[in-house]
Amino acid sequence: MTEPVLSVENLSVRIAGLHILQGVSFDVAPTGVTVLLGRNGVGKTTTLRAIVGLTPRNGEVRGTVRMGAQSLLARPTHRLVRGGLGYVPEDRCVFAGLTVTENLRLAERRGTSPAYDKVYALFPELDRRGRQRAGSLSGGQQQMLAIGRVLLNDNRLLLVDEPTKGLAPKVVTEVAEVLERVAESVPVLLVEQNLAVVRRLARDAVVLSAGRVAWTGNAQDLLLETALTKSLLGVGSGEVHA
Amino acid sequence: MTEVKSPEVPAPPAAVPDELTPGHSRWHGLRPYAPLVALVVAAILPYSTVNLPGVFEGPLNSPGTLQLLAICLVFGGLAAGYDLLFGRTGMLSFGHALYFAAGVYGTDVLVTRAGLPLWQAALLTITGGTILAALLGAVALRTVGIAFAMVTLAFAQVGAILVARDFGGLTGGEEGLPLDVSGLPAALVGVTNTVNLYWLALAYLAVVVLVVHRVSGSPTGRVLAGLRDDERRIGVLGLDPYRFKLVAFTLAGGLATAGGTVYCLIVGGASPHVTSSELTLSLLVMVVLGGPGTRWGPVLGGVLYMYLDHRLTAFGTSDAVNSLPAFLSHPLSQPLFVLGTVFILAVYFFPGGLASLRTRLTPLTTALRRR
Amino acid sequence: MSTVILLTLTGLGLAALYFLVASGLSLVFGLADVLNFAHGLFLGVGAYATWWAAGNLPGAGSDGLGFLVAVAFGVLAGSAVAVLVELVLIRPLYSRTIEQVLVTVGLSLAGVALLQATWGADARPFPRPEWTRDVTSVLGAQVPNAGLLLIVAAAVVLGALLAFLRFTRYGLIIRAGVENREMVTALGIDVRKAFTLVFAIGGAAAALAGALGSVYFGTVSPGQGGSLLIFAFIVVVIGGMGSVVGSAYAAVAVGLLQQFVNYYGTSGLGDLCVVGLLAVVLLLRPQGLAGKVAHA
Amino acid sequence: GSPQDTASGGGDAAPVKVGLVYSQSGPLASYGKQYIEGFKAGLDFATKGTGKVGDRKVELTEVDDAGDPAKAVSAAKDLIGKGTKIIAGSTSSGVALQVAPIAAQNKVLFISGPAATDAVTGANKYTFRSGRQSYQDVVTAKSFIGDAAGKKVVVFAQDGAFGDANEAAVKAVIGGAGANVSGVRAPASATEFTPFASQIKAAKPDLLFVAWAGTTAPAMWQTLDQQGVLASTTVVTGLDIRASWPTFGAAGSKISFLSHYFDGASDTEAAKAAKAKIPGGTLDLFHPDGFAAAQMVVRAVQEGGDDVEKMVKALEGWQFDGVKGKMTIRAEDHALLQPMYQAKLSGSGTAFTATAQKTLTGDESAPPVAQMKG
Amino acid sequence: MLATRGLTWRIGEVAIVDSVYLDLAPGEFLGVIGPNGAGKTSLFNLITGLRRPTEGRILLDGADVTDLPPHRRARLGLGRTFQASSVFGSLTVRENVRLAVQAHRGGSMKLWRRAAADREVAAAADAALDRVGLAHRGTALAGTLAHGEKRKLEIALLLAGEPRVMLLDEPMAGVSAEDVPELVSVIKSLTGDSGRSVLMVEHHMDVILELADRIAVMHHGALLACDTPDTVMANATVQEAYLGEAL
Ligand SMILES: Nc1ncnc2c1ncn2[C@@H]1O[C@H](COP(=O)(O)OP(=O)(O)OP(=O)(O)O)[C@@H](O)[C@H]1O
Ligand SMILES: Nc1ncnc2c1ncn2[C@@H]1O[C@H](COP(=O)(O)OP(=O)(O)OP(=O)(O)O)[C@@H](O)[C@H]1O
Ligand SMILES: [Mg+2]
Ligand SMILES: [Mg+2]
Repeated sequence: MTEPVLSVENLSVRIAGLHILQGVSFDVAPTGVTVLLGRNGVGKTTTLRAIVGLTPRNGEVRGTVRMGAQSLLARPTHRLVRGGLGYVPEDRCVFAGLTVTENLRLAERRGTSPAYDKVYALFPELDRRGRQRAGSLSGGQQQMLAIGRVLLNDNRLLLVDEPTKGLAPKVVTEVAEVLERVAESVPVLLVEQNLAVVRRLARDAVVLSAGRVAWTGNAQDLLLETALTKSLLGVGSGEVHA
Repeated sequence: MTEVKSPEVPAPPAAVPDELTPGHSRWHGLRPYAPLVALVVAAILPYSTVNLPGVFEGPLNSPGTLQLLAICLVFGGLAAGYDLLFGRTGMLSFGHALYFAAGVYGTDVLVTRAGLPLWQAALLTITGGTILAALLGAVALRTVGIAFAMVTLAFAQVGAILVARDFGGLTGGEEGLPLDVSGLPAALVGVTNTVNLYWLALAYLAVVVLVVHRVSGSPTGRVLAGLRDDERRIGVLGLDPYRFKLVAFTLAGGLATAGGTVYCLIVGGASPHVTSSELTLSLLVMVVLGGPGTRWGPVLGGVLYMYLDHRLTAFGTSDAVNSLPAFLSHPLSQPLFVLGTVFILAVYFFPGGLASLRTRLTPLTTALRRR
Repeated sequence: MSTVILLTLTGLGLAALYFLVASGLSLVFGLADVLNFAHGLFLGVGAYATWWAAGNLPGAGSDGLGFLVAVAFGVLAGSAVAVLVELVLIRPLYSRTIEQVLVTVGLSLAGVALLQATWGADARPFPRPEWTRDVTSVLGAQVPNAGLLLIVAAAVVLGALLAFLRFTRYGLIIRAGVENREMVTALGIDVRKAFTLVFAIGGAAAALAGALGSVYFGTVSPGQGGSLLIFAFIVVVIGGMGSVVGSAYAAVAVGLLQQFVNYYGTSGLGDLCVVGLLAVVLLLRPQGLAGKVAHA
Repeated sequence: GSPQDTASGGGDAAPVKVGLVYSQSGPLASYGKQYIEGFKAGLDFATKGTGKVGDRKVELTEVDDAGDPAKAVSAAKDLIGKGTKIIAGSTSSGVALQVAPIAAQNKVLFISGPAATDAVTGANKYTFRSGRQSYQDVVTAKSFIGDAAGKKVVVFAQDGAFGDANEAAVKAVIGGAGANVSGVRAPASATEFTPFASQIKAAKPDLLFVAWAGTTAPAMWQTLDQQGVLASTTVVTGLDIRASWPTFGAAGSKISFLSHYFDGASDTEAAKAAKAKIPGGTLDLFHPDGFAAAQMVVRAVQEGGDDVEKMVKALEGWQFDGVKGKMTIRAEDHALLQPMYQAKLSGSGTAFTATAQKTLTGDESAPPVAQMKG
Repeated sequence: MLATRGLTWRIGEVAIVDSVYLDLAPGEFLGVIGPNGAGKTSLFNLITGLRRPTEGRILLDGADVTDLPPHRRARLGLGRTFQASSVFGSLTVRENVRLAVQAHRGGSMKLWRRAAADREVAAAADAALDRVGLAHRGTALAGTLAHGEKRKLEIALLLAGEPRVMLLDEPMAGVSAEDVPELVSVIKSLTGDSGRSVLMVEHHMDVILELADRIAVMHHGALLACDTPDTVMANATVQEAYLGEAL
């Protein structure tokens, strides 16, 4: 097996005295989508945020996270991102007071040429609504903006937190397609509840349970095994969203 | 509809609800009585001749010390009342000084200029102050966030201008208005009776703390806490945010007016200091210093602030400071320099206020106990 | 007629002074979301540094080029103090708005007291070019040159700030950072630098206001900043927080209103009118004249 | 013990406790500094360098009120509680007005300092003053116009009690002598004075009396000068402390000053002694007030011992030689009759000198007798 | 029960909600679907009074409520959840629900009574928490809940108010697959025979199909269709505009 693009070892996070992650270890393969699964509140978002260095002030992070030879923890977020770590947060976090175009302009990184064509081709809506304040976009439109924002730049790894949440089925399909295409060139660590999307995209899967890794392996295998999905995710593989 | 919150004034850090603070089981049975014990101790304090050199100028029962304590207690109460707005409901008013000033000047003018007996003057003033708060609140609450803060500031500024203008020689302008004590009960006049003023101040503080505690533990208090977090949601739950905010505003205004009345008696007059916007800012400082939304934090903050405010003048002129080299002694002899520096340090070293000190010290004490 | 011209021009001079004070305040308030009560301190630092430089700095003086050098030194000093304050005191407290307010309140107390401890409470004569004491006759009205100087300076500052916000990326970063600092870093931007820059600019604007205000008053004293600050706050709020253009409009409205009411009405009415204007504007348009409609 | 228990001093050789409550910090700190320097010099003078009255040492307790009446009241209560029978100080009028009733309630002697408000005069039996009052300023101002009858006088003053008092005094003194007095008022917070200067100019007064205190004064003078007010009429105002002189700038030489005191205004024994004793050797506006206060304290203790009633008796009607010359404590209302001066300012840059044009005696500048209130 | 008559909301020239006529019968479950930005949330905001319509009327039990503020409508039995959870972050989960119960029981000022002493409120609140499966989280601060838990709390808040008309804005968004069936059954139990009406926006089609009696389809602010699930699913326009190719 090739070198992982990201390796997380023994990651522990405590926030306000609560042990939220307790020694999580997993690797992200250099190609394709690695999906992070688990029930509500197991710590998926916490994991992603710890990787990009956004643990809240009262939190405490232990363990190691490496991208290649580079250790990520303790480096400021903006450095990590400039170094090619793209992050799409769970609740979109578009800048409500800025227009769509301004949101995109903000994401440009110095020294690179932003791929506006690519983004506008994926989400024509963003082009059309360039002058609308992002805060007045619908939920789905905001999600497009949040994804479009990271795709302006070349990344070495994308962290994407529940991108299809609150999206219409048609857009879910579109987003899945976008991610699929993106994953051809950049590895993606994806948190996703929609198992249909997982089935379509994921190569590897990491399942968290109560702050620990409960299972790692091939995602398709996981979805095939009804017993496994039942015990890990609480659903039979047949019950995934249509 | 967007789901983005406007950049309003952020809610102050919330109090940790009682049920969340663990590890006080031994004290649990006694805790409800702690306030009572504190009250009794404070009430019998004037019988003590203990000398705390450096802390107070004279023994605890000396008039100077009692006067200082009385002022501190009034401000403790004032801060607790302000916390009803700021810490419990999340309303940032920059005009709270107005209602305090209304109490001070109202009482003074009614007693000195109109010659009313004290109880009538006090009753009229407190009623008037409460009505004033209700009226101005009704207007100001049409805005939210910073706009609300600024409208209240504007109203308070009008009060300050009116006092300074000295219409009809009523307020004495910048010179202030000494209280005419001839009609006052003898027990409230004269240095030897300072202890009665102390008890009055203590009673005021006790009333405010009781009211704030009861109100914030009441069903209405629950709504106020909800307003602090999400006003829109309160509306959708079927409660009128405006009404509840107005009640809190009026109540806090009334409490402040009552504080003004007590303060007027203690200080024996009114001066335009009490109308300044700095006073509101200091109230904010007191509350945050103590810990917003906690029962004792604002009280502690108010008491400590006023204590420092009064005592630092003595500190600045003390020999210890004067013997320092000039680059130190000059700033240190400016009380405001020391006070300002103390705030800044307090913000850094007691985030969450003095009230959070106990929780912050818990690891330390448990570690010590284990040894 | 000449009275009207005189009142208008001196009113504009007053407005210019308010705007100079308010612009920095508005910038810091609107962009960095810090209600900066220490702005008066920056003002004082600018004024005293200019005063000091005119007497002590080689090349600086109270006239001509020397005066420009002195003012430049004052502006630099104000900016430096503002940066220092941001780095040491404000930065650790971002996203804790109330604590920031408190720190600036503490700072304003301590800072002004420090100025007083160093230079005394009394007003000192301020070094200034002779021509700023004179008047220019405009259609029969004797308009003080210092007021005209303020008007010109305010116009220049307004232009410079607008250019900064419109043509640099910083404006964008700052506005986004106010909403969600975390997310700006997550886009690979060091948002802290941008905020420090805002403070530097705000401090420079304040220091300029302090220096030119002292030219106007003829003296410098520790408490000077504080008395202007309350009107500057009113201007900022009427104009809409963070809107530099709004502040300019509001400053003109406040300055002229005050001047005319003080002449034609009774004393003190000018201040009451200004406060009334604030209340009316806020009740009708809580976001201020030029503010964007608050959302949700 | 009971809550009313307080220690009280006794015994003959016990020191005399004197409390000095004045501004050591805050906006009036400079006035306070002059006051205390004057007081110490005066004490030295009145006790012939011993610091003792008889065999009793004078023990000073200095407290800073920062200009806040509430702090002053606390300080006074503290001092009284510790057995102090004499309190002096009060740099600001607000402090004087609020401490005076405390003195009366507790029957201690209070000698108000630089506070100029007329209301302290006749405030009560226990309250005296060691400085001048607004009324005396106005009487001095009147001496500038000679025959007042038919003249037009404008008073330009700040809103508030200080302005009210000055305007009322001008109406009584100059208006009483037949002049037509009107007022122009401005908020104390004003920063732009053109409207007021225009109003004054439009009124075309024969005499303009300006009562303005505070940091905006220089801007005010400059505006009056720029709008041609100073050139077109006689302008009278009180001369403030030395440090403020340069801030008048060019306007300084165009103004007729009435003065409470400045260095060189008098050449009395006391003035020489004061000059020798104070740091810097240059007398200023409020040194005489402190000096006189010390003289009054020594007199009170000499005659009254620890009995405040006797002290009051000893001070009422007392005449003494102060820094300014002959001073008289008027028995009826405790006004302090004292010489006042007309002065001219000359010089430029930072070097200004004041010269006395005329001296009014204490009787010439005497305010009308006030009703004793308490 | 609930009806809108030509409800329109314009911002500038753009109609965000465009002349919507909707009728909700007592006990009916109406699903609302539509592409992102179709105006579903906006419609909810108009109905609950958070926004003022530019045209049109809203009727509740036949009475015109168009000009009533949100809290008056809530008192008439209109309850809603929010698309982005809006719970009282600084209160505990239990206090959140108690507040909602209390609001429902009559919002008169009670300044002196102890809130915690009201057993009925406490019991009702605990029941609501139990129902959504959050009982064990009662003492946690609502602000620290994970996303899915907040969604459940939203529903508990709604339940506590015992509304007769419920507006659910994407209740399943962010809820883990495991909990979906449970939440669905909670929602199902809300309606049943109680005569309550529900208007629910949801993108999970299987959920909509399971629960809804009728489905309304919104597109560009207008009501494209409003019919039985089968008919709507068969509608070609709906297929094209909303569902796209199934995954
Ligand atoms: N700031 C915080 N303070 C306290 N607890 C927190 C905080 N942030 C998260 N938690 C807790 O950490 C746990 C994990 O949260 P996290 O958001 O990582 O879950 P998740 O797996 O992303 O869930 P979901 O699928 O609902 O998004 C939750 O129990 C949550 O309550
Ligand atoms: N205040 C506003 N100003 C301008 N446009 C707005 C405003 N509020 C909503 N919109 C626009 O109205 C449209 C409808 O928004 P709404 O939030 O109602 O959509 P939705 O159907 O709920 O979508 P989603 O399923 O993505 O949540 C969107 O295009 C949105 O951009
Ligand atoms: Mg998550
Ligand atoms: Mg929506």
